[in-house]
Amino acid sequence: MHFGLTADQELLAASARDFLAAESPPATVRRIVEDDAGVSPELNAKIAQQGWQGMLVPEEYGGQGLGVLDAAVVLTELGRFLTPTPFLSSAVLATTLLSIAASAAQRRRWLPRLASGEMLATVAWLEESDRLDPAGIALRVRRARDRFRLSGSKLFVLDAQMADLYLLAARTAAGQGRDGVSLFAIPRDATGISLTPLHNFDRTRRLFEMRFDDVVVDRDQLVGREGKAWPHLERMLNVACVAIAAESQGGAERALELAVEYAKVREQFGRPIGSFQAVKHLAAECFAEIEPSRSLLWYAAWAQQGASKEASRAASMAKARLGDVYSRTTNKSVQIHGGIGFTWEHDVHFWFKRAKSNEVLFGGPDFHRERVAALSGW
Amino acid sequence: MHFGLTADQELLAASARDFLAAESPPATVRRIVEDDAGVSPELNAKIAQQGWQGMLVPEEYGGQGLGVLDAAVVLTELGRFLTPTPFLSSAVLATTLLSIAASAAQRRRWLPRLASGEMLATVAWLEESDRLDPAGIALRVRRARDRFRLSGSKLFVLDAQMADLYLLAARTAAGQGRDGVSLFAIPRDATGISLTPLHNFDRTRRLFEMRFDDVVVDRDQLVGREGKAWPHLERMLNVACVAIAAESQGGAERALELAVEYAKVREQFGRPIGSFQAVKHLAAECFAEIEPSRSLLWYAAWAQQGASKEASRAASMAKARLGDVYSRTTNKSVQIHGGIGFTWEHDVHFWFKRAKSNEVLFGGPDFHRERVAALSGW
Amino acid sequence: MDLSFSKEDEKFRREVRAWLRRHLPRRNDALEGGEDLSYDSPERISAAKAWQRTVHDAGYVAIGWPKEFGGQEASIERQSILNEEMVLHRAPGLIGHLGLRMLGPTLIQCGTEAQRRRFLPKILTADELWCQGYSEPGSGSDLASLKTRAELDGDSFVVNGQKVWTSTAQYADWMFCLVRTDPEAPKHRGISYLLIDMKSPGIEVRPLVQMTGRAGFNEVFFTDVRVPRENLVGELHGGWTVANSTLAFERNMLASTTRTQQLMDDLLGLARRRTRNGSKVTRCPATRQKLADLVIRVEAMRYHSLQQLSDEIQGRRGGVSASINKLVTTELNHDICAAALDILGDYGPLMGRTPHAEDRGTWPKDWMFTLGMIIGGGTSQIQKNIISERALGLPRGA
Amino acid sequence: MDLSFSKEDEKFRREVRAWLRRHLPRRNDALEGGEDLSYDSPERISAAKAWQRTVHDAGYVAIGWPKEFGGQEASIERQSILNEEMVLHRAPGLIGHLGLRMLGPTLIQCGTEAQRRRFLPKILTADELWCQGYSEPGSGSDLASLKTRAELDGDSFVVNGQKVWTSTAQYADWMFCLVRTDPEAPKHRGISYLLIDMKSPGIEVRPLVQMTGRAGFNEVFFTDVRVPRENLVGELHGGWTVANSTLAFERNMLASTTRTQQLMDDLLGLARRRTRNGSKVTRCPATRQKLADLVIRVEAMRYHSLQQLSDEIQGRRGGVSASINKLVTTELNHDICAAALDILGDYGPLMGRTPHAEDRGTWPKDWMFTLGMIIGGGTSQIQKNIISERALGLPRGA
Repeated sequence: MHFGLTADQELLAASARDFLAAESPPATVRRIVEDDAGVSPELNAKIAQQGWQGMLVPEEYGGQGLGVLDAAVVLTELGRFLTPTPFLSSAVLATTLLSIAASAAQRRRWLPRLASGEMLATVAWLEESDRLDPAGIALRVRRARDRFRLSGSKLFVLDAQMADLYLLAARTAAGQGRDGVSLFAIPRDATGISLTPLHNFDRTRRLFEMRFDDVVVDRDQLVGREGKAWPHLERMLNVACVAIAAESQGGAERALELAVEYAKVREQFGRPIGSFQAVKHLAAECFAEIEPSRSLLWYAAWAQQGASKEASRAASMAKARLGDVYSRTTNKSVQIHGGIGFTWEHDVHFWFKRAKSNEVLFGGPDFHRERVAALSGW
Repeated sequence: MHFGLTADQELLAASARDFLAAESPPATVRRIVEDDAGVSPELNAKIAQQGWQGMLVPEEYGGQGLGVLDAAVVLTELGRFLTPTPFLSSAVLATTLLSIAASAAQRRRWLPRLASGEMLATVAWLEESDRLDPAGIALRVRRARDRFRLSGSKLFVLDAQMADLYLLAARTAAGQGRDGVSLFAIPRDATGISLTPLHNFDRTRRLFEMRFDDVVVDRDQLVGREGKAWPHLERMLNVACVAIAAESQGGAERALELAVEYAKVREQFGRPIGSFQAVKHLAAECFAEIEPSRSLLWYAAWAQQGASKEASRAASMAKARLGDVYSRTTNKSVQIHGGIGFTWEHDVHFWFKRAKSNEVLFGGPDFHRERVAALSGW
Repeated sequence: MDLSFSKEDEKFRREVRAWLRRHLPRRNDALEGGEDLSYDSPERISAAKAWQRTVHDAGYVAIGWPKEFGGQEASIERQSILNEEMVLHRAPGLIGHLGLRMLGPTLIQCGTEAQRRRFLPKILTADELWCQGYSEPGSGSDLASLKTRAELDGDSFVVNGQKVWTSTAQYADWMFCLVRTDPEAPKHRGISYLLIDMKSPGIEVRPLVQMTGRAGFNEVFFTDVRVPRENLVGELHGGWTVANSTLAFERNMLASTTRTQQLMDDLLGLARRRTRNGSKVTRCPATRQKLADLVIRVEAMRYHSLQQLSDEIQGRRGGVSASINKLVTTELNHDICAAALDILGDYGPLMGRTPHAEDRGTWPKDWMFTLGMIIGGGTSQIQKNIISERALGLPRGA
Repeated sequence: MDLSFSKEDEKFRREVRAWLRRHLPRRNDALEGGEDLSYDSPERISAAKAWQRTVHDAGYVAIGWPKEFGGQEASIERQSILNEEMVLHRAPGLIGHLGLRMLGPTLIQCGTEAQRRRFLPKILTADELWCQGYSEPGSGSDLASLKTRAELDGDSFVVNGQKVWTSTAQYADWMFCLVRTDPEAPKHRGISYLLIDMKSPGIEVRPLVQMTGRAGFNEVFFTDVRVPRENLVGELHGGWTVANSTLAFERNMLASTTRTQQLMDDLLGLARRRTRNGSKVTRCPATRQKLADLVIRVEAMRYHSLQQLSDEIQGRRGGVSASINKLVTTELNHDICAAALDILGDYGPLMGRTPHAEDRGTWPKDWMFTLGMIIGGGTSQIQKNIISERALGLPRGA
């Protein structure tokens, strides 16, 4: 009976925290946030040197072969520091999808390069309908002899500006159900692809619209069996939930710390505002939500190795809960900061916005609560 | 432009408050609460002497011919003092129903006696399904030559132990819709009626199961047109919503007062607990909900004279809002009282229970919010 | 209860409506921006000044002011009708509102004849814009602890210190300002109320960018700024009284709840338009519950404002109604915007005029701005302190 | 992460289960009552004593205690397994729990050899029942301000004063009690810890009826009650330390969240069974949202308890975990009961065994009882103070 991190995982957490404190302090985050492209190749390279991009890549493909809980440990720290880097999109989501769906040849082709950070990938899933169920994938890919052709668009594609490979979910057969959903790996330089940045308020994370104008796709770019990609996407969705919950856990911890630090020094009416019961209780309420949510997160990460229904249920629980907790914590943190918390100059608004962005990414709390209800059989 | 009570209504409120402070202090309420039957004939007689029982009865039938807002003024005070008396059941609900549904002959027969308090009436609506829509009325009345016969039961009948006349909603034709719902006035002494008290925790208000065992009903006991009673019930439902909201307004005001009075004198850590910000803010939050809810209540009472859709919408808004506000206020009031608030000996629990009982009576907040949504056309 | 206005007042309402239909600027980018209309370019400022002048020419600026100072001594009813119609027609706000709502009434009550003659006319026409110099870095909720010093030196005060959260300072011509003139006195007693020309040497304005990305307020630094003694309003060291005794000549009870109602209408419009997870938003029972709850809270505040208006017409005092309005309305506005983001899902965080941003990205911006409104102008916590002490009589304590 | 127990521990769990299947009282009214099982009749008390004796005979009482005092020095894992299984099987609680959880460990740590020999065996067998005399009318959250006086007079203390909220005092044989022995000393330093025979002359117990209608706790009045000096535990004037230094020998982290989980299961059972407004409760999307939210909060606390258990096994300190558990679990329990009342509609307020009361009327009773639990044992506000000061390091201030 051991509920918690292993010694290795604790070491990983501590070293990640030290590394990010040095390499991704608020000033660095701010620089990337205010950068047009929102990319720091230097930071990405340093992170790749840590081996994090290959964390989930099986050892045979040059990765560390670690599990979702290990990734969650790193994501908690990335969330704490709001580090703008394509870890989630490439090292977690695209890597997970390729690992479970791709052929051995495809894995050999891409995974080692993803593991080293030499290449980045991202997943293009959502469309205008903003639906995470099979009906949300409506983009039609048509066969043209031994190739595929597609036209249409995808929305809310993470880190598309730096990805070298897009994992595209699309329909190879008519319908709205699970069957007929296929996955394609499309290189950045394919003819007919265009990107439009979406100006989301969380500038630590960039989203794009991708348009496909009669893009031609070769047969060997089909990932997994034609029409059978939905279960893979659903499994990736679970990992995404855990990953974003982990980021939110770290972010919520930091947002509360910021508020507490501020409340200890800021004085009003001749004493620190942190001595006023109203402020103390706001902070205590946050703490009493954040501590149990960490346990839920760890459980959900750990459960990804098990049966798919419990993995889904636990992932949705963590995603729903951390979505609420992170948003509530940052809202209270801004309020504890008072006017200064409303300025661009102070850092706390970055967490406030990230909380909302994490809350909606890959399904909001109500979507995941409904999923928990359905998976619970009621 | 005048939003508020008239001078007459303000006078009514003040005199009702003085009267009830004298005649229905906590000790009196406690005595009735702890009484098996839950009735005080003396108190009821004194209230009848105030003319309140005839408040809504048209002047031609010996009443005062006042409106719903006037009744709401009195109900606010009755709710403030938790006075256990059949004002709601007889003077408001049954009187409203008879006034709008009954024939002139029936009105002449019953209204003067209701107005004087010489007779009490109550409405039997809900059944086991606990539904407030037409389908909730399933009790079947069958015609037997020129009479009606019925068997079955009604639930949650208010003040049935003291009513002389029951206004029964039942079906005279098969179906689940609005058509086929009829209203019957059944005297207390009709053969085949039996009452079972339901032990609801709010002892200031008694509820009963009524069983009808082949009760025979004469034709002249049919109130209004056969099968066409639903619109009358719906109008009465609106009045019930406003009435209960008014009680809740008075109750919430008093529950907050009790907490504030206690917080001013109870000391902990060497000072009144009302000087602690946590307590102050709880109380302020209650106050900031209670004040606007009074305006909503007055508007809803006033709107009962107007178009039926706005009357329904306003009534449901007041019922939903006051249901939440009263329950929240009493919960906080108990918490501000601490341990003493959890004892039978202290009075605050009577308001706490009444709040929940008011919240569910004639539809809980979610039912009425859904009704608001439907009536708003979305 | 009688929710109708008199025939004359209803005629006035029709006149206002007719005027608005003729004069309301059509789709004008310079005068739009959701909750948070900021005057962040010369074009916006001059468009806004022009709008105030148009309204003034029609006689609709400061109608509650005494006639001798350019007002019409309009009844509370008419002020409310005018303000309500302005909001209902989504008319742009008046850029000179700080002068109109704050300084003007103060001068009418506490100013000298010379001050009134000098300043009031240009407040009405927006020829001079004002900003408010109250808050300081060390004194937020505890305003009276302000530290900006003003020392009398001959015929003028010499001002040193810093103000913060000074919205509009970047383009205002003048500032009305609280300064400490007697550091020895108890904190409420050593404060004076000064009018400071923003072009005076020694004033530096540094914009503070808001979390929304807009430059809404500023820090203002004073280094040996000389202010003529004649710009003192009220008694020397009596500034706290001056700042707090100002009666409002504009009744805005309805305007703020009307705005909330409008925001609610916008939310309902959004809900009717959008689908979520494949079905219409308004068909989702959980969302219907949430929307109905918001509608009910909005309408309760609406009727509460009507009641306050009515009480005031009857000469009844408002008690802590301002605190209740501030507390409830700002939180409602924020909750409405938050509900919009919930409905928008992944579209929620899309700002500005990016493709796919709904309602031109006003929801996420207003969601942030309304959080700022909860904090600004006395945080919710301060309002709860006020309510618990003044309305409920709980001890000040801690 | 490894959520399994060792083979030996799982064997222990199977043994406990097998034992429970054999010995658990079948449907026994004297031992049932939802959250709020009160011993309000001689039948209930003797049934409950018999149950504790049965558990004791099986060796399952106080298994964490040192062997020399009648325990088994069982590991934290086994204590948790035992407690969890008891709750999972809805076994009645142990009537002697105050002796077992509070006084026993105190005597083991701070008592004299004579005190241990005298009292511990009868705590284990429930031959003597204990009540706790801490709270007083004037000292609720501020316990250390207690005023009940004990003066040394020869070989005995003479006790005068009053205790309140003394649950079980109406049938307890003994009370462990905090009294003031030095009124001059700072408030934490003049308190002593006494063991008082409830049959002593001068003790009067007055029952306090709870809002649920049950007599759960009491007031206890002391008039010149003589207590032999040998019944002092720890140092004279050192009672505050004694009361606070007691290490728990029973680990209950899991038991309370298991109980919460069980309450949640009951709620889900209710939801599956009932219809509301004509359709199945579990088909209503708004209710599904509410239920799922509760399930998620319950499971988060469940995993948090497992983590606390695991931390303790590894020898890590709990920090403020007791406060978090108290705060979160009591509010969750109340929210679960409130959700049940929402589902029940008009049936919600029906108590006891009245016709039509669902689940024998336990929901409304537990709804009240769980509100009491939020207040009792350190209100939520006190827990928030503790968390903000001890975990977050915010100043005590006010």
